[in-house]
Amino acid sequence: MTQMKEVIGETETTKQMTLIQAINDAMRILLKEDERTIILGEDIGKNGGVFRATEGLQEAFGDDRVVDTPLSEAGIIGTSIGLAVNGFRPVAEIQFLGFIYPAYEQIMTHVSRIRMRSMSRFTVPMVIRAPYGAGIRAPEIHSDSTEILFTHMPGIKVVCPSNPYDAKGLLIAAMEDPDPVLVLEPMKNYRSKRAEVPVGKYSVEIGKGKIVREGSDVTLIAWGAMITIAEKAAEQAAEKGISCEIIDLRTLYPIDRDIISQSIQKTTRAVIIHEAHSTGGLGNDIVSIINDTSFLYLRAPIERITGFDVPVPFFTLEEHYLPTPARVVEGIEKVVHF
Amino acid sequence: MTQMKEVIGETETTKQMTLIQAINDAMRILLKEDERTIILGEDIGKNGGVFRATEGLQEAFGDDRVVDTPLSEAGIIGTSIGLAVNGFRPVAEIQFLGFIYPAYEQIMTHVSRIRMRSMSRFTVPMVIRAPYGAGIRAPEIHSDSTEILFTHMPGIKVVCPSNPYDAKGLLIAAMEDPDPVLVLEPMKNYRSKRAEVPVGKYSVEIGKGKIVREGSDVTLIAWGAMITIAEKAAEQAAEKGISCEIIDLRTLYPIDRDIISQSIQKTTRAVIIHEAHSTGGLGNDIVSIINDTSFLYLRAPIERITGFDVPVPFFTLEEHYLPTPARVVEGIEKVVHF
Amino acid sequence: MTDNYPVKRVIDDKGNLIDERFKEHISERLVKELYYHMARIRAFDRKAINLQRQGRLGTYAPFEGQEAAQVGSALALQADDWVFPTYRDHGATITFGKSMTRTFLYWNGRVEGCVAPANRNIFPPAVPIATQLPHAAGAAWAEKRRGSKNAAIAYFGDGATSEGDFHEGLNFASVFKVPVVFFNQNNGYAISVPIEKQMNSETIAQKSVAYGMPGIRIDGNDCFAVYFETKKAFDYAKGGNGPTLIEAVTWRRGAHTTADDPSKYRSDELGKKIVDPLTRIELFMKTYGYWDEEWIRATSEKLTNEIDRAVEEMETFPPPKVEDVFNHVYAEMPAQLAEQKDAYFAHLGRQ
Amino acid sequence: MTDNYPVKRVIDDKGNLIDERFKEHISERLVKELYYHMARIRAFDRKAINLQRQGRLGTYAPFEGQEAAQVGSALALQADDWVFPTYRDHGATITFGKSMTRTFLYWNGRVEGCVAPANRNIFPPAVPIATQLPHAAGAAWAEKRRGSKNAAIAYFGDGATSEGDFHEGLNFASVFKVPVVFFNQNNGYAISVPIEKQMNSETIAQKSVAYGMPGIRIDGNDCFAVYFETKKAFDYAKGGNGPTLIEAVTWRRGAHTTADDPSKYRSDELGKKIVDPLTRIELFMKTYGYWDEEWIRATSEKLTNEIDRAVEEMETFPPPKVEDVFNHVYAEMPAQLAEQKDAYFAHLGRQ
Ligand SMILES: Cc1ncc(C[n+]2csc(CCOP(=O)(O)OP(=O)(O)O)c2C)c(N)n1
Ligand SMILES: Cc1ncc(C[n+]2csc(CCOP(=O)(O)OP(=O)(O)O)c2C)c(N)n1
Ligand SMILES: [Mg+2]
Ligand SMILES: [Mg+2]
Repeated sequence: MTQMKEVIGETETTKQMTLIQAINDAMRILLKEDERTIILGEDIGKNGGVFRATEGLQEAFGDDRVVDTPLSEAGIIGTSIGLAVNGFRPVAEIQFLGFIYPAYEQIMTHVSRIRMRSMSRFTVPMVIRAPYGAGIRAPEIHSDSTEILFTHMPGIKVVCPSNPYDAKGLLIAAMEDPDPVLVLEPMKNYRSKRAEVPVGKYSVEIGKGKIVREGSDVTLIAWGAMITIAEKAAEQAAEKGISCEIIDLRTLYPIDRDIISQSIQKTTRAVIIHEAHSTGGLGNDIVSIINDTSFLYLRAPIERITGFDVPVPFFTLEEHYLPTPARVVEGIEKVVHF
Repeated sequence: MTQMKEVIGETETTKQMTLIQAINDAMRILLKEDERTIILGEDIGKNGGVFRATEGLQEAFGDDRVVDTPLSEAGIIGTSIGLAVNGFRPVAEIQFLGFIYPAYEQIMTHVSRIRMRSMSRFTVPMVIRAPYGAGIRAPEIHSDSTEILFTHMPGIKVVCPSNPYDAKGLLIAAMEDPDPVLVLEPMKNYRSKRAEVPVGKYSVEIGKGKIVREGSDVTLIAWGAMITIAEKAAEQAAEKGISCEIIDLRTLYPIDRDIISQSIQKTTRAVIIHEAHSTGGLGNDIVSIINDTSFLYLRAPIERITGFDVPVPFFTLEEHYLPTPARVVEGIEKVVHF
Repeated sequence: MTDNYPVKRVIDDKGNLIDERFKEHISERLVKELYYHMARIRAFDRKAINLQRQGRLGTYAPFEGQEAAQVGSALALQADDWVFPTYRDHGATITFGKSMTRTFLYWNGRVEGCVAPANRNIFPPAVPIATQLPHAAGAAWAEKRRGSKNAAIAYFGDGATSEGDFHEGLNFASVFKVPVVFFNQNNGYAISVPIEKQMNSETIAQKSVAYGMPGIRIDGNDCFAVYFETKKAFDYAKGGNGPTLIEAVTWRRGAHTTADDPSKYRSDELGKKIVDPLTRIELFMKTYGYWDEEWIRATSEKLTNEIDRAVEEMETFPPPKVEDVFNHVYAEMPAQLAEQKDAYFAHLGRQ
Repeated sequence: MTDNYPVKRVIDDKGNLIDERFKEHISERLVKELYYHMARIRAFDRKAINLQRQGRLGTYAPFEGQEAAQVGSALALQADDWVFPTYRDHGATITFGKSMTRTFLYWNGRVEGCVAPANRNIFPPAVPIATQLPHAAGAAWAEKRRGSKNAAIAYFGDGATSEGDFHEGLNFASVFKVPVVFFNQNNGYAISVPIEKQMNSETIAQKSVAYGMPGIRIDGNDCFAVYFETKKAFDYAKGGNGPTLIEAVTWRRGAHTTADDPSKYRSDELGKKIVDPLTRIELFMKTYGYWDEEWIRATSEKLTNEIDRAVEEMETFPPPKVEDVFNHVYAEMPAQLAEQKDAYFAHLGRQ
């Protein structure tokens, strides 16, 4: 219900969608509405993307608007820059976040800096979509969650939806944003759940987190696939009489500091959950935000339940890399019983 | 004097050296001693490197051991991997840290992971040297300080000397390390000071920070070019009756958590200083370390004096980007008078 | 350009020699070896697909149709040469000496599957496309520097030619004249993207011009052409003449991986005119008198046994060790990683 | 390969027409325009070096010796075309319409120096080598998609050909057949690295073969050859035929930048046999009756005034605004960045 407040435009009708269908729907709407929209990437045409995110789009809009590119990430991002500064609104799919690295130079030195380097004479309103995260038994390198390579990059925004509603709304917001936006799509959640999603156009504001569970003893902060883990942990904690509040960050840059500080000042305890490695993970930024805004409120050291400082292991061991509800519950108990 | 404790081998004779001379000296020693050593990079041969780090080395050791490569960072790192797994010990120079991004994929998916991916059947004992940081009026992109792109990368180590002694010792340690090491060389300090440096071979242990000023009221944590800023700030604070301890981290991964926690538990207050952007900067990791180890000791929120969340500006404005002693002093006063 | 780079063949689609003079280079031993390895890896490949369907293997990348390219090139290697394969080149690596068991393990999400025997320099398969090309150049450079007679081979697909690392790898290899063979399997597709959308050049071989290195185009389904031309490229490399780019024109008969559905992007018609490389060598063997029913039967039985044993070994392989999440990241585990490990084991102990 | 890619010339080293038939294409207007712009940017370049020596400019990248390549190509552009230059192509961008004042500002560490006039699509100079090639392909693609007759040009050096982005940019451009001209200035060196160490190919033009696109090699010190061949490539592009790779063989007479000392890596002898492009056009003008002392003198005076004015404008340009450290990062400043800005301004207020 609260969601409806964020909806703009046609909202009466909703439809059951998975997260991936919601992503597809967002692109379909903007392809229809805005002729500047152009989708490009590897295998996104006839094949509809390796996860079917662009299923049916080339058929509907033509192969000059939904374009299969050569296998060349720097080429995809580099030419998207040219398209974007020259009036188009490219949405580039990177097949997996683990394959974005060849384009890192283009993103770091141009996508994120052209506005500044040209004093806004040229801008790059483009979207980069990338499936990410572990837990689907994919081959190596396919499971990285290196979001901080982009949150430590002034000039770009980073969002990460955990559910179909946010996925559609955030992707539409990203496609309409005047600045480049990286949309991280948790593969694990692509088809894990269906939800009611408005069939019309709406957007979810970039830069705003959301309380997805209210509670009073401790705040769990997570995003993407880790929301499910947080929710399970919160259930288990509830059985032990501990009341958890959960924040779904939704945007990783610029981060919603207010929602974090308000919640912490209420609950006085925090557990942060993310897949990425502990060192350098976004969790450390959140610790800093709490330090900066809520030092005197904090009753226990903040716990971070994260991936370890190791490459994401091969899939037989990935469950031992990823945060689990059990690990989160231990973190919760630790902060509560400090 | 305390430095001498770390020295191994011939240490009687010392010589005045700048940081860049110390770097040169380290490579010269290992080129002489270990025929597996091979130095490669752009303009490092006849030209001796754009900063003269490799001055005279090609002349002394031949152009098959000190090799000018094509302008191709992924090529440099990629072939170094091949050299390293096949018995050599490459030291690759990247001309400026801001030009390492084209090689990011090679570093992220291979340099740092080959040991794990092959269960130690193949290893990559290589060194990547990169001048870095702002403050020398260089053109754009030449002044990045994106160390966290590598500290958030399990499998590689990252060191950053602030002075000639550490530069030589850390580079030798890096060249002898069984794992890949990124050596970040603060350009601002290349020639800023001379110091007595042993002419023989010695190493500075990777993973160990150093107290470079003892104090009791607040701990300043910094590295590289920021040590000078911290020292100036400490002087100014001393005039106001505040006693600062300064930690020179020296290694950015794996970080010396003990030196941090011991100092904080003594001084009970911390100011962290770095050039990199605030969001995602290593400062946040240090905040987490203090949270994890010293929560109950802390009398004030930790202050971070950092570069802003903006691309490093063109050089006429870079002084407004970089932390200054004045900003650090304000941070010190803030934590002391909290 | 196709005139400059004609497709070299030794046998035609019906298994007949293009030129009778080739005969003297073709020993019975070679014929049998080629057949044996092609049959062997095909059986492996089919078994892997079956296992995947039965849920006994993870997502798998089949190579059916590319056996001549993989076996022909692998047999041209010598024991101390270096191999830098992709995820689709386990036909080549198994032929060169990697264990089938380990290969199955790889596709079952086991890092142990990356580990080649100590006497074979086989790199873990490159997953990020084209990244292995500079590695091969570097390993070959090391051989050159130490004055050995070893060389390296890098396997890669048509799609890989679009990546910057393809370009940088070939450029380095040519500038430093290192003993490496860049062995391209042009199977027509990079997942769903046909070669016409991948590049505007008519051939991959012509890309060698950019590096002033020899480029040759061969029928990748003709195991003899592959074998002889790869051998030639190795001789050239080992003779101190530098790298060669080989384009082996072939066809992926199956899906990109078991998670892929080629009917979405490719009509069945397309592959029909391409004669299967195993059929080609069978026809050749029959025509030229190498077909020995008894040997064929024995071979087939032997292979079935070998593969069954490998499956069994894979399935009874000791389970993955949780500590391997933490090991092999550094030579010596940094304190903070050791702490993470200890904390996690303590946690497991409490569960 | 040098046979396949002969160096095209219109005039020889002494300024004589290689073929009298070229005459009819050479109007007095063209001659004067070429001369004028070459003299203009040379004067700019020399002034910049002087200013740098006097401490009135930061590190500067001179282009002396490359004026024919830069002016000849820039004059082949039309007003709505797109230009993607490097740090050394301000000769071309000034000719195309960028202000000298802004160009000076760029080299004085002012971001305002990146901003081209509103009626000229000139991108900020690419500092990371070769990154601009895919941008040019993308901008050209946009023109093609909207059915315009505009095209793009990407400038880059010999060293840039070694980067992956060179390869990926040319590949995209050829696959999508977009109207772009890849204009290489082969000045023999990438900082200290001579072209023989940069690549094993005899020419850069031949790299076009990899992309199935036309490649041509021209005398980059012959402003007529540059002008005509670039124009031809633009006509080809605008006619819907796709990209061209042009290699303009030239020479950097000075240092890589004012921070560089070429005597460390290059003997003075090397450049001596190369006739300066300005001398070449002067000789041509004298031989063919275009040399008008009065006009030359007036031009020179006019340029001196123009440049002096630009220097004055640069030196009296409003000082950099501290707020520009924070502005232009996003369309709308995120709250946390605004907080950083406010805190910093408050800090400055307290000092
Ligand atoms: C850098 C990178 N980008 C994308 C992918 C995803 N991907 C895996 S295989 C493949 C196609 C490769 O095609 P090709 O090189 O022709 O080899 P083939 O699979 O046909 O053997 C793609 C796009 C990847 N692995 N690495
Ligand atoms: C990615 C990258 N690597 C390294 C550099 C440092 N660098 C600046 S100019 C240059 C040489 C460029 O040579 P070339 O392409 O021939 O152009 P020229 O300077 O001769 O005009 C180098 C290595 C850079 N700017 N970007
Ligand atoms: Mg293929
Ligand atoms: Mg050059």
